[in-house]
Amino acid sequence: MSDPMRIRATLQGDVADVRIIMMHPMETGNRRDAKGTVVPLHFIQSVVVTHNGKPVMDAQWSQAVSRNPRLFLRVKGAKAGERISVTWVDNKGDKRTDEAVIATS
Amino acid sequence: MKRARRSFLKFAGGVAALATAAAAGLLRTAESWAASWNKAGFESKVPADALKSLGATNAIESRDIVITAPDIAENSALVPVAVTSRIPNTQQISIVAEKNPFPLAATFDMANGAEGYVRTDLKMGQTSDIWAVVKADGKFYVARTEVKITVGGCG
Amino acid sequence: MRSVSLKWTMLGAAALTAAGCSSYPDQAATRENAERMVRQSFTAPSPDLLKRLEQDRSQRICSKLGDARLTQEEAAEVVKLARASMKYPSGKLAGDWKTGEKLAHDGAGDRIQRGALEKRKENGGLCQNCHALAPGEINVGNIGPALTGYGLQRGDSDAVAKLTYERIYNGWAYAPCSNMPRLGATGHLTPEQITHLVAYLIDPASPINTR
Amino acid sequence: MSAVRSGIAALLALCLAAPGAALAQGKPGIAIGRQMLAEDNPGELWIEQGKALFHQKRGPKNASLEQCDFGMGPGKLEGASARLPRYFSDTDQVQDLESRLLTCMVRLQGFNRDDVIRRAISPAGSNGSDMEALALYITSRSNGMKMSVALDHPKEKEMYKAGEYLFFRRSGQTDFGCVQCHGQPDKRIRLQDLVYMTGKGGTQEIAGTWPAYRGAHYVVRTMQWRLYDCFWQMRLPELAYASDASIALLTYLNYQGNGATIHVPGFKR
Repeated sequence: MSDPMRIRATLQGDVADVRIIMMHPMETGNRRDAKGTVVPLHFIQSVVVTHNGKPVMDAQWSQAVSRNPRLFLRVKGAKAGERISVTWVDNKGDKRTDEAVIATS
Repeated sequence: MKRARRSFLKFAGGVAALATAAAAGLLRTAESWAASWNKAGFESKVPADALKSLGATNAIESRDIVITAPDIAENSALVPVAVTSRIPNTQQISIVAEKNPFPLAATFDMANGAEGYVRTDLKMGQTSDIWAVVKADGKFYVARTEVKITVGGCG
Repeated sequence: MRSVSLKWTMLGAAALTAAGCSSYPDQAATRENAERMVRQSFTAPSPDLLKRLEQDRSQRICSKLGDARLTQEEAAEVVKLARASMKYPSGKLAGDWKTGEKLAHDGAGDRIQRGALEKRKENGGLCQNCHALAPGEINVGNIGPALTGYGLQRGDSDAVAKLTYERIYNGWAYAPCSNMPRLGATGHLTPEQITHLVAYLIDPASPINTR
Repeated sequence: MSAVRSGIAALLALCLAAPGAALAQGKPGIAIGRQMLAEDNPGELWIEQGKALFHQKRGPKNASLEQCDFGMGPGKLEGASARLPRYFSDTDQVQDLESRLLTCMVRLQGFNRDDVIRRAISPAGSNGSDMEALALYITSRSNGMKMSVALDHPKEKEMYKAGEYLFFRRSGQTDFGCVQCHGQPDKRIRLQDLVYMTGKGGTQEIAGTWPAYRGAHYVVRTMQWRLYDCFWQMRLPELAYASDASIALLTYLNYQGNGATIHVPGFKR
């Protein structure tokens, strides 16, 4: 079970400023929990962002990306009301997709 | 369960949309994600190997890449890094933390109007240069900046 | 009738306050109220740890509100109490600078969290929190003066060692009510630990005194 | 949203102007990082959680918090936290946001007071507590508004005065009161900037930025936690959650912070 992302897409001219926050532990596989047990590697490997269904960013990540990761990008040729969709997949195969509508600034 | 199912359905829709771009050779299909994740690159222990995995061995230093990051980071697990590429037709940005155990941190492919800009946060093991490796029109460029990590002290 | 008149009295009090009677509540009432809060608002794993909240005479004098200054008499009393508190180790006043360096960068020990006391062999010296130390160290505070080059300016004579020791053990003997904790007098550090800090500050070989 | 854009512009300007000079002083380089960390920080993820918790029927009484009165009337949240702490006649107490939430969780929802307190401050690296999410959500409903704590009621005045007294009260083996670290501008513990609380500018910073995402803990932290953690570091006993001393200090600090624009979640390293 994953928690929803927070996606904010704001129009500045014809550029959508997209700010995505994901809830994910991004475990490096080196950390020990309170009991001293090593927490297994668990991180988002891929993030795909689409604009009105067309892919605009395809990201590949390592475990070096921080916990509860943020991804900011800018998309040219955007209009208010268009859709931004984000999908992540982690190394355990868990996936999540969320969407937002581009808002005027 | 309900939530997971809904995600899956949405995801399936996304796959269809992605297929168009994949056909154009811009991005990988969703199905091939796990397979095409740059395993060799992400498991490289030295930056040179990471660059090799990207095909960026001959990357040229460029002043048209701006890395925005703190000179001194107060929390090594949260180091904000933004990369802006002013190189025309920027199609990919990778971020490398030179002295991390696995230096290649992330690769971002851009298409369909995405500007040459990306921002995220990294974990850094120690004070190190951060490299931004940019691919534009098939050629590779690189820029770097140092981030000092303060550790220790208690509380 | 009675309840009505009571209400009027209360309204009168409220009106007085609203009119900007800035002295309400007075100092004595505030003190009593706040000290009651101190007694009721804290918990500790054992009663002796709750005693940490009780103020000694010097702490009471040194808790002036706002920009209020010490009177000459108060300052003299704090100095006198500080002088009387001084205790010295049996051996030399300047110990081992390497031990001192570790201590100076150690900010832990003796804290209370989730019902437990942080137990360690010894408490950290806390210096790094507030003072610049060796040249080039970035992760240092600035509440207290920079100690970089401390020994370069002063040398490492016995007199300097004694002054340095006393300023760490109970600095209020020199600067009454300063922000510097009375690290020896309050028992946070032992006399022996302080000798190592003294060495870290004045020993020519210490990184503090790198030119 | 033009604020966002000018923020980015400022960031770029800083970054273009700064390169070498930054290190000498150490500060501008840190400032860029702090600004970047604060913008759209992960704390945002807890706002929706808090909202859901606020409206959800929960607890032994199976009730939502929609009837909870934060001083503006039942369920009215806009601007409520900007006025807190304040006096509530139903409890005959001055209460801060968290103690008020506690009252409602106990009275409206039937939760056990001690249970709520025990869970209020979540472990680092956890998913956070209900209290943290609720406090953030409710404060976020005052985003863009200015702190305006009033000392109209005699008890508010008493709390303010007691808070001031406690701020300057020194005790324990470190001889610390709050003022030892927070009484001068531009001071740091190690690299961490200290809020200058006896000066207007400094308090405005805290008043407007809590609850905040605490990077090192990966959760949202509240002012009750902030105060608790200060006393821990001072080697003093544990400040009880929602205690009078905590509310007194918050009354003093938030009143000092009047005029600050609320913008939460803030970000702390």
